[in-house]
Amino acid sequence: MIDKRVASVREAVADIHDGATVMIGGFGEAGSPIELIHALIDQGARRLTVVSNNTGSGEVGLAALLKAGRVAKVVCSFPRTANSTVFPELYHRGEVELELVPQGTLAERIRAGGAGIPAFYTPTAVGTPLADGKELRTIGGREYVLEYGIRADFTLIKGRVADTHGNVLYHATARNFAPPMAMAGAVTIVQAAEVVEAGTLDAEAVVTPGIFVDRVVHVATPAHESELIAAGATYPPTGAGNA
Amino acid sequence: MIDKRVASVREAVADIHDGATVMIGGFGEAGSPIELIHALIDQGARRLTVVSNNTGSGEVGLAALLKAGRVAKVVCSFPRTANSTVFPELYHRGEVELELVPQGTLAERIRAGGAGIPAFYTPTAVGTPLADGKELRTIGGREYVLEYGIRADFTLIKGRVADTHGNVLYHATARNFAPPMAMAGAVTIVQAAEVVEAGTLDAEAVVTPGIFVDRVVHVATPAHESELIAAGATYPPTGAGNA
Amino acid sequence: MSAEAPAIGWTRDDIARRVAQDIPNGSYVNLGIGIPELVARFVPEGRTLVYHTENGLLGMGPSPAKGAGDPELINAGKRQVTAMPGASFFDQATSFAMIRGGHLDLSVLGALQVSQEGDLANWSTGGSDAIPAVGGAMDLVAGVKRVYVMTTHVTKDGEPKLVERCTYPLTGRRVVTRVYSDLAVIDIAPQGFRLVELAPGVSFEYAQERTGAPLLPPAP
Amino acid sequence: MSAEAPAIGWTRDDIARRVAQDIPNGSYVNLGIGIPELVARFVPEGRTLVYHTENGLLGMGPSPAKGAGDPELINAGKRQVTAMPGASFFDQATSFAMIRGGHLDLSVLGALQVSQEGDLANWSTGGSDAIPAVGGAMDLVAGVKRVYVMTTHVTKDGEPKLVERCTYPLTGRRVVTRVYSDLAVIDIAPQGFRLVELAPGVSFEYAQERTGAPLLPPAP
Repeated sequence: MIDKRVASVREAVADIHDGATVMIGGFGEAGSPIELIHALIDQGARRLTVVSNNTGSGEVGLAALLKAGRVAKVVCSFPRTANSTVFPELYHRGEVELELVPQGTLAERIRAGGAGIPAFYTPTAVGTPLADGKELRTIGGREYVLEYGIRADFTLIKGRVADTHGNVLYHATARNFAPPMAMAGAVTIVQAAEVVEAGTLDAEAVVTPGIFVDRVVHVATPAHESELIAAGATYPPTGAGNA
Repeated sequence: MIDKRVASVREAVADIHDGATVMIGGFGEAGSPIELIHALIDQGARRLTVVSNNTGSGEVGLAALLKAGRVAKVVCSFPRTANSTVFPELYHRGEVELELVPQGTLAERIRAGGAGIPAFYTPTAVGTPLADGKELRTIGGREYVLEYGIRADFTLIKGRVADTHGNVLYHATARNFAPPMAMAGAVTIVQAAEVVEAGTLDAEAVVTPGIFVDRVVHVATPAHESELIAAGATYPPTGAGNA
Repeated sequence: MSAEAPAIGWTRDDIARRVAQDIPNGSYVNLGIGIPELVARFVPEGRTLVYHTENGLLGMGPSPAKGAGDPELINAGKRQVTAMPGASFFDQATSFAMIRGGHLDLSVLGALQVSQEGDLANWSTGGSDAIPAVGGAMDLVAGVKRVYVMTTHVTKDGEPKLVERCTYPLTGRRVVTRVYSDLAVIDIAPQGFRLVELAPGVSFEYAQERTGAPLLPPAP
Repeated sequence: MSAEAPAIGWTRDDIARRVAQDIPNGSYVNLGIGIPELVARFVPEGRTLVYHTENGLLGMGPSPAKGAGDPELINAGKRQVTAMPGASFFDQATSFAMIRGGHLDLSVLGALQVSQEGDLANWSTGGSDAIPAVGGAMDLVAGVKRVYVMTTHVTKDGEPKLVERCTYPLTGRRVVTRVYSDLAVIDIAPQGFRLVELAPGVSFEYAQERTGAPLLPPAP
């Protein structure tokens, strides 16, 4: 009997330690596991290194984690977005470190980490400041830069459906970084709007096989970042913060 | 209007040139595109380099292509199988070159070729004869070997269903090498038991996106290697060969 | 002179229309965020292009009808889009395998500067105040078969954007195939900027004056 | 003495049963072609293991009923199998990402030789006549968290298979975790072969005589 379900987002993130590297799925708001991120804020882990494509919007989700001062370093490709104010302020005050990585190199480094490939060569960023100080190599007459795989202590992602074995399906462009991040996390935690018994999903259509997933938590109606922001929400809620 | 269908396997392989590198899907008989291979035998291209996990069984499919003397070199992980006599004979007579590659390294090299990654490091085969003469590098205290991506002039694979845009679904363990090979072929040719209009397949369930596929040919009832062998078949048929 | 409505030469829509003419039926195309997205509006009748958006969709369609949007069906500019018949969703590693592996036929991008050797600068002005952000731009220029740049010929301050050598941080080296500006269509040839076509009312001299490197006459 | 039915010690089934006892519930396991496949028959009641077959299936089930087989639903040994509830199919790059990336808990493999440092030789006798063939063996030993070897303690000719140093070509260096033979269970410890358990009727001296390197007594 295999059952990777945990009862709550709180329980799902309980053991994330100070100083952990945490991969967080999402491209913009699509695929952002907001409820897991909010649980991580409540949990209190500090000095995190966050690997995520963006840095969140408004003061919910990823931006709220940054705002709460829990993140020491961000590894991402695009730390600016509409409604993005938290990261720029922290960055300008020197309170968060940034490792800027081209989006495709970021995806490939994560996939490499998950696939046991410690390093690879890529043409991306050759001749640009993002290859400064990196090892170059000419292969077949073209120049490439050496990039290293990335792994994480924990990965937080959002699925549409997951089963008790940890198999996951996604929704539209919310898939984005979740499959490679699921591979690269020592502990991969999935929040899914629907959780079903093993055997329910079509084995041909599974996107993330269960071997890459450690915990599944049911979040029936996940919030959308843009809707929270439009409603003026923050996390923690201002009322709660003042209480 | 995009329509990647071609009328016949003969037309699909017509431009494969002498000396071409051809990737051929399949693990054992599962996923072997027998009808495309037989069309390639009829077409006559010579001095081929074939990248495929095995070397075929009996005297049909991949083994028949070898038997016909069309293959100068094989890149594969396991050139022996039950009922495999053609390759061993050619190999012992020195009539075919063999590049033996661990199966996972072969898969990753093909995937790298398709993904624009010219080379990568892997722990597989370090300390074994298959790493002899290859570049080693210590990363994070562990030793790795440098392996290069592989691309092909043509890729021949078998799908269960393909649409007119070249999107492909597979059947069970017939999937094996087809998705990475589809990425690594300059021209990728799919034989599919069912061919449908674009828009018929679920965009979430597509395994090989159409961008990786150039030609789709309908082979309604593909033969299974084991059944051909059990029936005593050869290709070309013995009768035809004597006619 | 406003970049939005140049005194003479092509409008943005004109440029987009001109780019669209050069894209063959069946091409796999990635349109950069912003102005390059206009190209999709001007594809000639009878041609079907397949749009790739690097956040994980091939076969991207136009914006949804009002109220029919899905906050998790978006493009690389984080705007809501739709999926066309024949579309597929995939993860970021696969999406950038398409880009890096040379599977896309064309990318149309904006520019801060383009050099006569085809270097492109379009992600950063190098200012120490700005938050650096690169997204998929470096991957696109390194991997896609042809890179078209859509840009005003000069900056708002009248400075040439086509230059001998880029002064802004590069996005990629020797990556641009062709530039479509409000004044001209210009190829990056082995010898430098080679004129392909002038906008109506624009003379060779007028374009040359506004170009920061020699403009070569059209190939015979 | 026949390898199939040793005079004393464990039978193949006994060894497989002994291996199965050591595999925790929920483990992701790859069983090598041949003898290691026996392990699946002896998994203790109440434990569920998930079997990976490197040709592209997680959640492999037993052979199909007669006549219900599918020539394209096979395992790495190219025999027909089934898929269990919770199974998934995937391509070879993904399958070996599972292996190389350390996602599998255990691989059980056969051996020609195992050295006291945990080197494994199991793919080639190095004969110049043989067609070399490696399959996924080198990937498995390089990537899977624990590698158990199931083997007769000696060859058909009575030569030790547990040796100081392998003379056959290696599959991997320092990769074996534990050896299950017909005579004993032996860990690869930092100091060498460390006895864990002897088969019934087998003495320490009997096992040592048939081992090509010092056998260390069980850890206290």
